[in-house]
Amino acid sequence: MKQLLNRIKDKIEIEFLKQRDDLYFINVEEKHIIFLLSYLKEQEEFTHLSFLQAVDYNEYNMFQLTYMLYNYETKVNLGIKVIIDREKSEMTSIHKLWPHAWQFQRELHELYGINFPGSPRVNESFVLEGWEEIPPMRRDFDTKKYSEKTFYQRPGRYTKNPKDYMKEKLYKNFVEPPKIRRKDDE
Amino acid sequence: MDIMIKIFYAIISIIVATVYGLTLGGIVRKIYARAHGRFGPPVWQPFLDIIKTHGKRVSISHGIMFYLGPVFRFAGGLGTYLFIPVIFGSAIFSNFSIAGDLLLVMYFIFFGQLGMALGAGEGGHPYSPIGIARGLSQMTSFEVPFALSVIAIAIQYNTLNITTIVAAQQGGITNWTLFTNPLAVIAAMISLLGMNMHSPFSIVLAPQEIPIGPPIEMNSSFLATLQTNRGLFAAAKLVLFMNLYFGGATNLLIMVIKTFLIYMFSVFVGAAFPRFRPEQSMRFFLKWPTIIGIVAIIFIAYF
Amino acid sequence: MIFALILGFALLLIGIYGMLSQKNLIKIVIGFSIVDTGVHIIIVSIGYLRNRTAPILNSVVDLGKAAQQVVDPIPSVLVLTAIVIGLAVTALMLTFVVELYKKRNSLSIDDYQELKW
Amino acid sequence: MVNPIYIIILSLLAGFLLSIFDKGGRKLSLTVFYSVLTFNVFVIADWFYRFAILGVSTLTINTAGFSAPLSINLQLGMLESFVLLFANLAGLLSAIYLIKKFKESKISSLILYLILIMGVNGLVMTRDLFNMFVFLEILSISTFALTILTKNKKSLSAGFKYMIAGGVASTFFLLGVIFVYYFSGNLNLEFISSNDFTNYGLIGVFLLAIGIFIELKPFPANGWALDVYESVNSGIVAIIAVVNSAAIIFVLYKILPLLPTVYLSVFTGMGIVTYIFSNLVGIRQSNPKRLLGYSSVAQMGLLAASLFYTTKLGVSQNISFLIAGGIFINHFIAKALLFWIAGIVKKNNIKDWSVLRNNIPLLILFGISLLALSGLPPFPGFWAKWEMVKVFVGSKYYIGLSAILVGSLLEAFYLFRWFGYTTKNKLNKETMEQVQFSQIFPIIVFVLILFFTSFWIMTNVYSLNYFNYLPLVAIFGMFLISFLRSKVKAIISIAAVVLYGYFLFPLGMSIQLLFGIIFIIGSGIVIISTINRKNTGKGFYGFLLMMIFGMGNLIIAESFLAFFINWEFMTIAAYLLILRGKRAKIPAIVFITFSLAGAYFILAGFGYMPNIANNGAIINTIGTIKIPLMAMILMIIGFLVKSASFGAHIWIPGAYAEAEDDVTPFFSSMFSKTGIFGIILLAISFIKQTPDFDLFYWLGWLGAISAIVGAFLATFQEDVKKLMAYSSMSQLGYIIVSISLLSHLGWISGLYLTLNHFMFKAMIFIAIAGVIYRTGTRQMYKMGGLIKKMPLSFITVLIGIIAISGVPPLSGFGSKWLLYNSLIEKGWFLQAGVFFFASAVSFLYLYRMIHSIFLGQMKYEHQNIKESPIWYLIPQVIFIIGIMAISMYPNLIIQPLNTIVGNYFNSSIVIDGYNVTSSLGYWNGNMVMYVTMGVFAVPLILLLLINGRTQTVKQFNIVYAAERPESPQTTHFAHNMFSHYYKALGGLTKPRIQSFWNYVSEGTNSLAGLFRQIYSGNGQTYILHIILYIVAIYFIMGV
Amino acid sequence: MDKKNIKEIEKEMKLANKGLSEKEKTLFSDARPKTVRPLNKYLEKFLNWARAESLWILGFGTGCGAIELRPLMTARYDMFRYGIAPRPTPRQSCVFVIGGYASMKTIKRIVRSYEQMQGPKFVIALGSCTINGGMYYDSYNTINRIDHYIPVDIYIAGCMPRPESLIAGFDKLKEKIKANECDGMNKYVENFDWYKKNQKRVIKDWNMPDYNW
Repeated sequence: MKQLLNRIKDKIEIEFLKQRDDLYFINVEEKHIIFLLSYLKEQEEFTHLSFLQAVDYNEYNMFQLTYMLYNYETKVNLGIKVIIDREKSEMTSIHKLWPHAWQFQRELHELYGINFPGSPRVNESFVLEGWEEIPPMRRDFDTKKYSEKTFYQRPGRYTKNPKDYMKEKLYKNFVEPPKIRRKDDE
Repeated sequence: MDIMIKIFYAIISIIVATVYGLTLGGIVRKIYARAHGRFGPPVWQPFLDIIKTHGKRVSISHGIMFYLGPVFRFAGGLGTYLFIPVIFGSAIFSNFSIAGDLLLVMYFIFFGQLGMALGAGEGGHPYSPIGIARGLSQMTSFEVPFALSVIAIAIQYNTLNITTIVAAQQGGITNWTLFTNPLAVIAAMISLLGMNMHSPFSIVLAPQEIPIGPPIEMNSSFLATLQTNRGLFAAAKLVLFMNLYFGGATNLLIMVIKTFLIYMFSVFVGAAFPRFRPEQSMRFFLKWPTIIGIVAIIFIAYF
Repeated sequence: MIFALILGFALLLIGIYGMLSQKNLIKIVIGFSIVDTGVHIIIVSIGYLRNRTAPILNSVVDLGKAAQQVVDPIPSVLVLTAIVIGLAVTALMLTFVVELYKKRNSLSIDDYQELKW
Repeated sequence: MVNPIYIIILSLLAGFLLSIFDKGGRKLSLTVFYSVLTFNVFVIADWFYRFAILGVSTLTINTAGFSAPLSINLQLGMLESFVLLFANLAGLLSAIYLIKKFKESKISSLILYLILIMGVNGLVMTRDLFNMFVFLEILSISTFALTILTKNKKSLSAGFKYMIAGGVASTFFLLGVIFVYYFSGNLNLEFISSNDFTNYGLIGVFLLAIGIFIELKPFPANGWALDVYESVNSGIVAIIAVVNSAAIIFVLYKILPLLPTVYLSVFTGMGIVTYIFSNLVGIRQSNPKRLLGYSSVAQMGLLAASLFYTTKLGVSQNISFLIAGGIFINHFIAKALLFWIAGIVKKNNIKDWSVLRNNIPLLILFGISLLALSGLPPFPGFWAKWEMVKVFVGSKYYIGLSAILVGSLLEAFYLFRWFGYTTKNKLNKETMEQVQFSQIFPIIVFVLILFFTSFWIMTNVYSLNYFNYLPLVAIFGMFLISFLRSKVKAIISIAAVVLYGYFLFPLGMSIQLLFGIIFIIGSGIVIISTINRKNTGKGFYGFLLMMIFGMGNLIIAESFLAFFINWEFMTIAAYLLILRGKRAKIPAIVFITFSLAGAYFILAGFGYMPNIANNGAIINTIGTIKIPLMAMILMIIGFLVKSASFGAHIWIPGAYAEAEDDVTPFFSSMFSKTGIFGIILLAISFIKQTPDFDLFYWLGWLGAISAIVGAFLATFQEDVKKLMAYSSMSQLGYIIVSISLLSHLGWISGLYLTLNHFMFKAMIFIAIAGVIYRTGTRQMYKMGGLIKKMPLSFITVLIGIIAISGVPPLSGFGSKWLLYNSLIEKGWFLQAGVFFFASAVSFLYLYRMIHSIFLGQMKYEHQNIKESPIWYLIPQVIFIIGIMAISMYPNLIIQPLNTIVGNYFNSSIVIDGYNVTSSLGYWNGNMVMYVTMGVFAVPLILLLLINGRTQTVKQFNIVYAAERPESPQTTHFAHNMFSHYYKALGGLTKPRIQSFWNYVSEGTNSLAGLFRQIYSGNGQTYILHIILYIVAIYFIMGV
Repeated sequence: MDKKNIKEIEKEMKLANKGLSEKEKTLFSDARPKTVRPLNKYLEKFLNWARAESLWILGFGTGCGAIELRPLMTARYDMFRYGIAPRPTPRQSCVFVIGGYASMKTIKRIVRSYEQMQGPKFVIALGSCTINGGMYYDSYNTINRIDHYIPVDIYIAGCMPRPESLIAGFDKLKEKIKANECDGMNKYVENFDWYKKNQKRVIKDWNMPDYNW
């Protein structure tokens, strides 16, 4: 694995993280991603694309995409993480490398609004037929508000704080425990 | 006046056969359930189903042919039944067998099939023609051993008249075609499996592949008509087989016993085997049963 | 007479051989001429009878016994006609050769086989 | 009463003087030129008139004041004048054809032309061997020189080859003359007899004969001739191919008495070899003139062979004249015509001949010439072939017979292919240049002569009954009124058919009546559907009537000849009708090839037939003769081809599918029945006379195989017309088997099936024609859901398929019942099993058809279409009424059939009221109908009562796994409907027969390709061919 | 009422089918469903009994409930003895079993299937999600109340309900049918416009006819 990383490092700049013996992550810049993926697929036998997913870092105004690759020979999972701009939210399509990637990309397009120009059927709706709001998996989308607005709430639903509820129902004579000193407090 | 009595008898005969056929259906479901280790629905469940489907308040139709499809089907069942003399020597159950012989019965079976195929076809659902295509092609293959067996019988008794064939089998169990011409009976019984469309050959309805096949668009009373016909038609087929191969019946009880046993044969086979693929089913019928049928003919005709 | 006959046939065969073996159009025509000549010799030799004179009715030949004294005149007549015809054919052939040469600038018969099959 | 010697003298004189006249202007010389040619024609015509009509005895002309053998003498008799008349006429006409050329060319070509004609005249008339040689050389030299008239490279080299080859041939001829003289001491044919030649002397005769024979361009020593044909100007080639050959063949005829018998047989063989191989090589040829060259060579071979053979056998002079003369005239006129037309069209590839479509009259003339050249009636070649086959069969010369028939087939094949290219290839923008009157005039004159001779032979030689002319009269009459609208013409046609039926069929209860109903009344009804045609439909009704009258005449034909010519008329008409289809090029050629092959089998079979008393239709008299087994087999093969039996079925899908939609009913329901009629014809004789071999048992098996294979093939078709075509094949298999049962019940079922098939197939095809007319496609999966738009057509098809499949209560069940009863009664059990299978398979294709067209999902583009036009509906309704009537009252048809068949067999069924009882079972059609109506009405009424609120919905309101259907195309299950069945049993439908015929055609093609390699184009090779040929013949004859 | 009036009324009875293109409108029926009154009392009672004893279910595996439906067929629970049988097509079934949460995508199919069933038809909704959204109450994609979109006869609570409770639910349904309390079909028709409004609020790309016959 080390050798592999070194080989990659010879070529491009990466950051590297080992999670488990069979799970590694690589951070890479957007411009290198296609090169890296093709290199891994063609030369290093990471022939399987397990998934492609996104994380919305609303605060930093970016999306993080993770390409999860798998090597059948060495049985190693390798996640390639790449940061893209949230405003622009566009990424090169990889359906030429893995044809089934179009499905992931279509999903990301619908749920995050990340565009993959050239990916087949990317504009077709996947789960949300006729969605009109901002993509729902973006963190600035308020799903509860949307639900209340769109669906009919059945009256009678109320929520309680479990702690208070338990206090009230089960431990009528509840005594506050003494505050335990912790390292963090200081 | 004579004809009125004839019609009256025919109505009685039809009702008996329908009730019997539907009950048989219920019994079969019970048997299947027991084979699975269940209780299964009550024996009268088919009647309930029919009443319920008739009791639907709304129905839809795709056009005239769709409307007439079940009618054709039921008419086919009725006609087939009416051209078979059910009980040997009985006036009530001789039906309209004076109109034609065995060939008429064999071809009248197609009347209902054709009408149903057209009706289902007009439904516009792609599964209907798929099911029909399968059904027709399976029919072409199981008709072959059956036809060969019928020819063998025609050679044996030198007639195609069902009443005469039954008459020739009277007077002892050894006179039955089953014992005088066993090969023909084997061929015919195998093709009966195909005709009844029980499990190894249930490629037409095939719930997992083409949900229910041809009648997929049939609803309400159309469906009820088809269900009624199912009972009647099953009874008609069994009576035909009984007449041709198992010595016929001289009273209702013997008829019931014999047809029940014949039916059990296909039921047991059906409960025991999984389903064929369409082409396997066709090849099967054109292989062994056909060879047996040919041998039966050669045996009867030349030895 | 036999000698002449053999000579005629020999010429015939030589001519045919020439026609078949030579590629040059003119040589083929010459071959044809040889064949012709051979045929003429054959004709003449067939008409020849030993110890007889030419079929000219002059003083040498007795008019009454002319039939026994002269050779058969008809082959000689025939050969004259045949020679004329042969000459005409040969001339025509040569015309063709000239025309062909004008058109194609070649005298090899192999160059004239675009018409086939 | 001009002495014919003046022809020679005047021609020679004019020839020499022409160059002088030419100084006075080309007009003068041309005037002289044409007046001499015209003079020749008139003189000879005058003489011909004297010999033929006045019966003047043969004229002998002595030259130089002495009589033969002291001087050369000429002879002009009937035959000479006949040949010369044609030769001079062709010379004149060809000169007219070439007038433009003559105006421009050097004077020498006029001179040469005149000399050539003079040579021909001399050659034909002279009786002196050496003089013959001289004229031959004159002819040759002028011909050689004339080839330069087309002054191009090709013609020069071709002329050179021609010269050397011709020179070698005439050298041998000269040698022959000398040797003949040597051994016989004489040069005059009158004074030479074959007795003069002992063993050694035969060499002279041999050389003489072979010299002439080589001039006739026998295969393979004929490459030079073909080059000439290909390259030289058409007008000249017409002369070379026609006039020269005529003269040479006449020379051959003159020296025939000298030849010993062994020579005759060898030369016959060589002629036949030439015929078959030239035609074989011809099928690879694409240059029209070279193609015609092959055909010419072949025809000369045939003519020579017929001359030799008839002489050898010593058949009566009339017949040998008919044979040789027929072939001669046929070849003479047709070939001249075709060469002239080729000169007008000026296309060097037969595939480019579609330009001829710009000039319809010329196209018609072209077609007539091709038909004549193919040896089809009524042209003279046909009669020659007819007699020739008789002679060949009579002398048991089977190899020659088969070779001639194969050769004819090959020839017909390439000629009809040519016609197909002409009529069907894509027409480019280019137009033909204006055709001059001088070019078209000779063609018209010759066509008129052709027709005149044809009619002369028909009336004077065979004295055929007047109704045999009807097909020709029909086509001619329709040609005259071709400017009318098609509706008017359709009505006239119906009237004609009705009149025809009225006058010709006062028939009793007989098979004739049944087929009369099918052919005549059926045609009358089906023609109604053609009223729908929009354009004037030029030619269509002519061909149609020709076919109908041809079919009708079969029934009342009084002799085998009448039967056969009507058979051929019918075939030609059918071919032309098929060819009218848009993409019918290939199907039409396949059809005509198979049909002609079948016809030749029948022809050969008729050759074997014993004579029949000429009193009444042969269907009634054929029982009195015993047909030899060989004839039976041959004719059955021929009839089976027509009824598309297994093995010869590959023509039907294409022909049925590509013929115009309203023509197909004629093919399926009537035309195919002619084969059945033929088989019945043979069977009648077979049952009246005790047979020694049960041929019909095997025919029965063939019918069974046709039935099952047809059904299988139909199942996997996407094209509705192909599907129905294969269905016809299957149904005809049923008919064949029931006819070949040769039992009472079998024949009843066969005739019942015939009538039934006629009705439902006509009905379905017309309904389908309507559907195709509206939808514009034949592919079934492109239709769908049309029941909503075309309910009447749907009902027709529904009734039709119920009738086909044999489901009670309609008439189809009756046929099935009769068929199985008769099969089991006869003891054909396994066949009965096969038929059960076939009839079950027929459900598959029938359902496929009706579902794919009428049920399922309607396409967007069909949402606004209407019901079929009324003219399509009228015949459908008539047929529906017919079918319902015989379904309801089967006695309407069973009773008469019982009577009809009772003429041939003892009755085996009992008809009691509506109850038909056979030895095996019984059937009461009337009661079945009532019971069916009853059992149908009961559930219907119940359903109407119980089923309260029924909402009729549209086609997309279906359960589609909770989705809505995307488009009708993806929802309509029609394409490749029986794929699972194909998986299971598709192996049976592998096109084995198709590949067999493909192999045959490819094999023939490659064989042709192989043989034509010998024509290397090298002059020396050609000389070598000649030499080797002579040597080979020499050894074969064993001189 | 003159003739013109009748025509206008008939026109009003037609559905607008705005979701379809002009070309497609001809392929779908545009008839408006009608209420059907029951027959006379005794006959209806008899029929209701038959309906209750022969329940043919259309299983709609929208969510996790689908997995709870399968054991019903097995020997352990054996629904057949109650006259319950699965049926593969909505045309022939009378009980619509909604197996769990319905998303925006599935509600469209649910509506379609429901409308394709022939009345009288009954609906059983499984699980909390169908009642009030359950644990997905605040999801952007889970329908909270099924009964705003189609009439529901029986809710079976639980997350997920066990097969036993399903059987109990069926029993309850039978009781209701026999008591003639299940008239969902007529309710749907009577409040057709209200249901449609609710449905269309959720189903944005309405590309089917307004009533799927």
